[in-house]
Amino acid sequence: QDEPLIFETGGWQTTGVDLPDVPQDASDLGDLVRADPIGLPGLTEPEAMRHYVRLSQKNHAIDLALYPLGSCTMKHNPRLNEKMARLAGFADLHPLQPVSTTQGALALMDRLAHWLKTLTGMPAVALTPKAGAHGELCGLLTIKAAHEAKGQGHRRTVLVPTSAHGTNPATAAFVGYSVTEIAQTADGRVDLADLEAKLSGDIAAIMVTNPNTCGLFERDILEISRLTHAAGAYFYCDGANFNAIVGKVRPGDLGVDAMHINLHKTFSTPHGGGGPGAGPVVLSEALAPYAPAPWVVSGPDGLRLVEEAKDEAAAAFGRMCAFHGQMGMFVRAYAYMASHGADGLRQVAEDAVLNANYIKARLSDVMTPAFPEGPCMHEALFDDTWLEGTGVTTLDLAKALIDEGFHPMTMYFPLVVHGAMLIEPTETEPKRELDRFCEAMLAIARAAKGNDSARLKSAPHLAPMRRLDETLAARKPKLTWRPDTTAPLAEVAAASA
Amino acid sequence: QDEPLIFETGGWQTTGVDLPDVPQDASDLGDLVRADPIGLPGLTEPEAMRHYVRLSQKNHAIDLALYPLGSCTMKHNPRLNEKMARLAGFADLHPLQPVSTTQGALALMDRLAHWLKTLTGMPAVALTPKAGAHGELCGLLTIKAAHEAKGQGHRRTVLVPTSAHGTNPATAAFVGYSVTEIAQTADGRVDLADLEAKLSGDIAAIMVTNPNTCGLFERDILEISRLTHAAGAYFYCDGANFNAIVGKVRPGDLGVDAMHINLHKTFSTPHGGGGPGAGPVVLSEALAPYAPAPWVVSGPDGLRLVEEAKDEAAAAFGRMCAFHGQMGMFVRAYAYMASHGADGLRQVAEDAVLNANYIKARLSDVMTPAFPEGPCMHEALFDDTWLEGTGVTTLDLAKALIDEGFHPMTMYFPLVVHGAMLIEPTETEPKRELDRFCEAMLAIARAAKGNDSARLKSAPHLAPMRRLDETLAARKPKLTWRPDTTAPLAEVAAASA
Amino acid sequence: MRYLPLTPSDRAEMLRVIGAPDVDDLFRDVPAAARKQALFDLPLHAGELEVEREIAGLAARNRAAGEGPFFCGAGAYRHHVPATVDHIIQRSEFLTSYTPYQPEIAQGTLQVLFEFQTQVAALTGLEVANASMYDGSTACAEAVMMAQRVTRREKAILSGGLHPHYAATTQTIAHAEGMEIERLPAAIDAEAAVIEAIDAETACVVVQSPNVFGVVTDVTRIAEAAHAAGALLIVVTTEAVSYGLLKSPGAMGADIAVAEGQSIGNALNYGGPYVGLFAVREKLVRQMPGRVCGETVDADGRRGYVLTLSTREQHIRREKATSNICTNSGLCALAFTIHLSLLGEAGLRQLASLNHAKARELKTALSAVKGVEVLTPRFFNEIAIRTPVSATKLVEDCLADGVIAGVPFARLDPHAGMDDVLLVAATETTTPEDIAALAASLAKRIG
Amino acid sequence: MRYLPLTPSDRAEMLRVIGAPDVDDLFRDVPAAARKQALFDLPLHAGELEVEREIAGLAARNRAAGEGPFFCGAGAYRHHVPATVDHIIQRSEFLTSYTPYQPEIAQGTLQVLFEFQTQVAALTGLEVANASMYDGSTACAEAVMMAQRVTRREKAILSGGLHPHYAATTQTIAHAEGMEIERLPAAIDAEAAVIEAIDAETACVVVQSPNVFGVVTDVTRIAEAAHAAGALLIVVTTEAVSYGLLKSPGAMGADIAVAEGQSIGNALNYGGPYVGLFAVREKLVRQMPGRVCGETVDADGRRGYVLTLSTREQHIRREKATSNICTNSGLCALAFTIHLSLLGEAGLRQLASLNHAKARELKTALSAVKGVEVLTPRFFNEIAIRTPVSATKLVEDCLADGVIAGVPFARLDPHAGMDDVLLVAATETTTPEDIAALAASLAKRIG
Repeated sequence: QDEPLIFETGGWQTTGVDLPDVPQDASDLGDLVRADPIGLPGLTEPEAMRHYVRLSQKNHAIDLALYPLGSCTMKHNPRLNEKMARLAGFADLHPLQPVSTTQGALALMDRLAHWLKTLTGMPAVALTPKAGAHGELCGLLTIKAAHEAKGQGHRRTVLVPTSAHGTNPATAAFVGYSVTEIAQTADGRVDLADLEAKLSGDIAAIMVTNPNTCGLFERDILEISRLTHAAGAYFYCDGANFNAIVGKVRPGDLGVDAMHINLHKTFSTPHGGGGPGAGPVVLSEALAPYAPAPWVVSGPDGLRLVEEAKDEAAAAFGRMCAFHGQMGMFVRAYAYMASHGADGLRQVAEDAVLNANYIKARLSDVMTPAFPEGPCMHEALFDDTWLEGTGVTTLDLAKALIDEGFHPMTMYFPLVVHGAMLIEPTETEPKRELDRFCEAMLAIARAAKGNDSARLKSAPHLAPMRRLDETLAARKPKLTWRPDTTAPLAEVAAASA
Repeated sequence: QDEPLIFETGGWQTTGVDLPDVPQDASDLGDLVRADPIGLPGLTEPEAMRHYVRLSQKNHAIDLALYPLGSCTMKHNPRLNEKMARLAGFADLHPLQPVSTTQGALALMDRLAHWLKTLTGMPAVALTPKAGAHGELCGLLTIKAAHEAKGQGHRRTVLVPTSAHGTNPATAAFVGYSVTEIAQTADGRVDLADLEAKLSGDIAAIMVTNPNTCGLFERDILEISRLTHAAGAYFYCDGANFNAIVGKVRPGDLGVDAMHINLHKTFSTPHGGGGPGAGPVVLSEALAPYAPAPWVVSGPDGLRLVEEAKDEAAAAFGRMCAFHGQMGMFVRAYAYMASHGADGLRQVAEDAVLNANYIKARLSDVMTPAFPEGPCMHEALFDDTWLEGTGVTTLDLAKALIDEGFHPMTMYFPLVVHGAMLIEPTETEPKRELDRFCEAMLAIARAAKGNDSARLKSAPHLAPMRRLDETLAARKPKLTWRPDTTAPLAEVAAASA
Repeated sequence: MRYLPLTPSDRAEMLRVIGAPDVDDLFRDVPAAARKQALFDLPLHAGELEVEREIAGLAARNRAAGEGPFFCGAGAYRHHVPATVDHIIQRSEFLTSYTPYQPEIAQGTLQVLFEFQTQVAALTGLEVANASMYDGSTACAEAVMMAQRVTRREKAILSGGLHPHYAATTQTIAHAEGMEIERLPAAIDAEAAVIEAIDAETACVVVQSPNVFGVVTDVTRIAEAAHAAGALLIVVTTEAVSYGLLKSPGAMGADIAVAEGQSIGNALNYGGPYVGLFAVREKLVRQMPGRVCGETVDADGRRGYVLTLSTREQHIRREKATSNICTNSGLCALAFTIHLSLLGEAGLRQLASLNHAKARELKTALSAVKGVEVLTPRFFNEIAIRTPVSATKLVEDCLADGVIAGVPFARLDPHAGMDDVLLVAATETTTPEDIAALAASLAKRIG
Repeated sequence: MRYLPLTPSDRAEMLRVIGAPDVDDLFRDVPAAARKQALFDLPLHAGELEVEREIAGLAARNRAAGEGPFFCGAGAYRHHVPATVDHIIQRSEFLTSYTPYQPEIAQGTLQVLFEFQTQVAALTGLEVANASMYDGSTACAEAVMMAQRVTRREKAILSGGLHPHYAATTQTIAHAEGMEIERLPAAIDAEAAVIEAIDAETACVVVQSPNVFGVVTDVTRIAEAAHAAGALLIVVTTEAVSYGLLKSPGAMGADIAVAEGQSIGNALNYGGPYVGLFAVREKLVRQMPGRVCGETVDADGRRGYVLTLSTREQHIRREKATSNICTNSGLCALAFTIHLSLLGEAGLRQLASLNHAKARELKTALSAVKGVEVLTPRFFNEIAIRTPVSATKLVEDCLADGVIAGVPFARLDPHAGMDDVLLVAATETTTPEDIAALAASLAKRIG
């Protein structure tokens, strides 16, 4: 059922809040007062509630069924964490209150930092980055600052494997580095020879995801880090897949210099339809001095914040954002960590890997795993070789899964695998749900190989919408609602006022 | 999609809570310890979340669309009220804490009582009844106590109009009264002549709903109360429809002696799929002394509770339940009242009545209003005369409305109207939604009168389920889940343990 | 008016369609004298901020149980409820739906009720359960009324271990119906007297376990005596968590089991809303009060659920109904079912053991306080103690130490001559520090 | 382990299907030396009750803003958010969904983003907006980077009225990219200096209004000067409620408007998560960073929404993307949109007027305090005052009176030589009693 936009149902004079009357005196502001209508419709509370509740029912969610988006780690989001983040002592706390009135908040940040450092085996962490990509930015800025401090500012290139997340090269470019790709071996890992060939005095860093986006552990990781360090470069690890090894393997033991941790993946802060995330970056001894302000330190009067790049923070490369990071996400992540403990987090990694290998095993009879040899880590990657000649594509399969009540897997990523289907179940899926998924997937596969491909090619049929025309959207962008007339929204509002 | 029962998916050893280990020493309890399995499946938290979220999506709700169940007053439930009821100062408060530690709670009860008394023009209120029917019980027990105190214990009959809610006669019978029906006039009101004829020295009370279940105001209400009192009986008013007159008309001015107020109707505490409700009873001067304990009084040390039928409460007829009533509902109702204020509550009644009359006006061209003359109050009542010869029934119409995205109206009630359809929109519906509903209703009516009645007779088609076999359910009651074997649940659990 | 969507122009247009000159015209059936033109003497509408300020101000004048050491029980227990429970019950589709009269669009509520009934039957050890009552006390009263219908006898015996509020609630209703209630004197070990009181007129005996003094009772002998006399045994439980450790009412011979379900899934709420559990032997089902959900199939043959056996109920049977109950405690039952499905058998057993262990700690600590005598021989999570001073006074005194020491029995029954008896409960939320604080406060205030 | 559904027998069966002897075998690609056999040195798993106790204990060690008189602003504002907003954003379907990559089952999120973009465009007076940034400060930095792409120039001028954190964030990013940042000295009336600084190398000027000192600025002349030099004007707003009272950036000539959206729909959260607003003139849309939602049709011709213009983005363009931003602030944007649709035009204007009225009260009260000088000539809801003592010291002193007096400017920029400047904000949550308490405390502590 079509749900009208608020601009189509709301009233220009309607409001869903009751505010006390005030003298409308803004005379001191003169002609800086906004005289023209803004163009904002209002809804009463019952109308707003229905609008958004109805809209919500058009979404798939982890709370409804498996959401096996590879590399996105859609796991259960405990409501305890939501409750904790909403305690007045955190939610109703201003970032610039005197620190003597925020000691509990600083203590929580300090405990979170302790867990992250312990779990990664790294001596320092920058908490402020606001998402994974922001963490990458933080990591590369730290590396850049370190190179500059050591007179290595001429290093201008970052090496990135072809299978990397798009954010890796984008981040490198964003901080002014040029990007060179590292080749991949047939078994889905960094090509050591190619890496060695490309490492030089111009290389600032390598950015390697581990476990990588093929769902595989970089077997030669120790050699990768040795070669990198020998060339005077730093090893940035994309920690998006930390979920697979948390509690079992410490990136610090692998020679990593910097790694962001997506709190919204490994530590289950909710994705919320596209954020907010949080991307703290753990740092090696070599990089720690260059971490951005602010950070928490312990002093004689309790905990305090180092907010400026001076004195003890003289080498800090600057600031990632206003204030101190995603506190609301810190609370949730800490609640998640404390709930699991050292034993639970280890089990997280084991069950995540077990679930992925189970899917890989159950589907490999029919589908073609991209890397059949050996186990995968937290996600199972298939290519579309097995679809050859059927006329059915990865996209069709994904859409057909929607009709079975599941969210599709990640598709066409990583780019290095043709027609990639990247399936990440996570540790919070019961075996029953995995079986239900595998059976649905196998039934679709049979349909693809049988003579039922037309149904797949026009899927989904049971979703709130059929396939959407993305080309039209991009060719003639309609990015805001406009009234049917050509008049600006504000004038429409004025006319109806 | 079928959602399995927890008994089919849960594990006998699975738990979704983590509790500290304890010494399992219960030796002092000897053989009173439960040795046999209980038969309770457990779900981990992700499994439980999905199960109940999926189930929830099979429900219609006021937050999704119009829910015009006549006599049920399904209006918007503000979330502010939910938030207030969950403040630790109310939710985490034990009923038997020292009253010196619950002064805020007692003050809220006192304020709620003040609003209820002021809105009804009655001098006293018993807060403890836990729902409307419980309020009726409270009211009749008060009346019984009053009669007994006055030596009128021989009055054993209660008069109830034929259009009354089933709870009225059931309640009267429950407290040992016999029930005599009062006839209804052609215009849907109490037949004064019949009332007068039946009033006698044996009559303890009359129970009249006003506005009544035909959605009409009892025009002769003052005469009804005069006759009742003249006969030495009391006037119990069923206040289920107080929504229609709140803020405009005081039952106390109409001669009412006792009236329950469904806080979950007029004052919008959520219905929650069948309760909890709350049914405070306002009482006249004559009945006030017999109100049940406990109640709140003001004393030198602040507010306190009169909990026993002695001293100042010597005439109290007893106790309706443990503790002090539905505190959680009191908080919600008070938040609703305070939000509306005297002006907003008056507007509630006006908009509720306006909305109902609008529906009546828009549908009367095609459907047959049960009482076409004059305005209705908060609900519009139609009969099925207009369906004659179509083969379509009230039930079919109701089920067809489901396919249009609405909850059906109340059907086949009141019993005095053939094929009754009782439509109550409430004041929180926008005109847009009423129009959408009327258009859907008119389209169904056209289909009924046209040659599309087969679709209606097999409706709903778009709901989570088709029509359910209620006869089968009653003939062979399956009231609990049983495993496929004939073994008791506990043995099944034991076998799988 | 944030909750009222009609605009002035909507109202004008609607009046035009109706053909009424103004809204007051629609109220013309109200006698003119009763139509108030002036606003009532109450405050005007207020914004959310203002309302929240007022009500939060009132909440702040209460001392929440969790603010310090806390030992009240006596029919309402402070347990930890997982955040998931409260989250789910607030979902629009559960919170803002009505009684499931239209089963095609109410399967969510109905399936939960079916699960609830099955859980309650399992807990109580009986075959069937209804879809909930208002609370434990009203369920108790309804059980007695039901026994009257089943046995056609007019006398009920209430044990001296029954919660005084339950006894008073039952007396109030039963008296109105003309039943005779024999309420035995309050007694810590109350069950021998019950057996003696049974006679050929007895419709039922009502026994609580753990009783109001915390005593866990073997009711098997009472069941035998009752059944021998043709009476029913009603077993009352006010602490539902105890089902995880103790032999079930059904296993001990109960015909009807009623309970307060608040402990599972529901907050203290200053006494309500709570949820009454009501289970019976299968043969008694058609005399059971309240709503019942049953399994059936839809027109396509798919399994589904409906409210059923409604010929027992007021909306069909009117004055011949088994009860007048209509709205019950649906949302509290939902909370109960979610919490219990999270616990599962393993979790409930562990929770019950944990409660019992905490109470053992409590008993040990209080036994060591000079002047305190522990009265309860076999207990679950609550004990009665005798204090050398008035228990009411003692509780007030302990408040000065920040401790809410428990419930003086005299608050529940001032006529029992037990002013020196204090009921003290422990749950999984009780810490060793809490217990130490209570013991220290008692020692100080008694000394 | 309440979050982990696999049972021991599940694990055994799955290993059998996989053909692995044990779970460790699945980790065999990890170098043996790096595989930790022992548990890490961290606490073991804990129950919900224990975790809640620990974290609530930490929360209790903070003084929540609402506990007493409170006047902090400086980029984060305490507003009242209707309960409906927080309720809706917690619905499973919004909270636990991912970025809407599969639009057929993500229309809920997508339509909200479309509404959000339209609201942001209307507020800022510009044609298009993106689907949100992390926060205002990073949006500001991104705007400067965007200006570099649009103008192919390398210099940005930052007004002395720009929030120092925003300036520092922008400097950090721009420096890495090799841009030259001219950050003008902090100044209360900072705008004349901006015009003077513009030259032919200037890619953009960044001006904040109301600025960090609360000053409402007419940026029309700056726009003219910037455009004359071929530069873009970026207008920053840290208090989104001000859009309800003040002329929009677009109306004053801004090419890009960025803002912190926290004030609408979002709590203070000790600094995050917040939501960055980003709006541009239509012709600049293809250089805009971040996700964008657009309208389209489905295979049946029905209107729907998709993420679009993704050729600007990292997952397609990799190192040629307009930004590296990926996850943004979807849920905070949802909260913003719900709150703003509840407010509507009428409510936002009234809320803004109410804030302004409170600030006028505040200014009047503080002007009367001996020793205090109000520095802000034209303000919205925040003013800067000069105090005769260190503002940092003064704030600490006022704490003793239970008053959080505001933000010392030196905390934001210790190098500016403005140790005696205090930023003081009022919102609709500020009461006359709060203002009186602040005035009294300042008078006492200064005196």
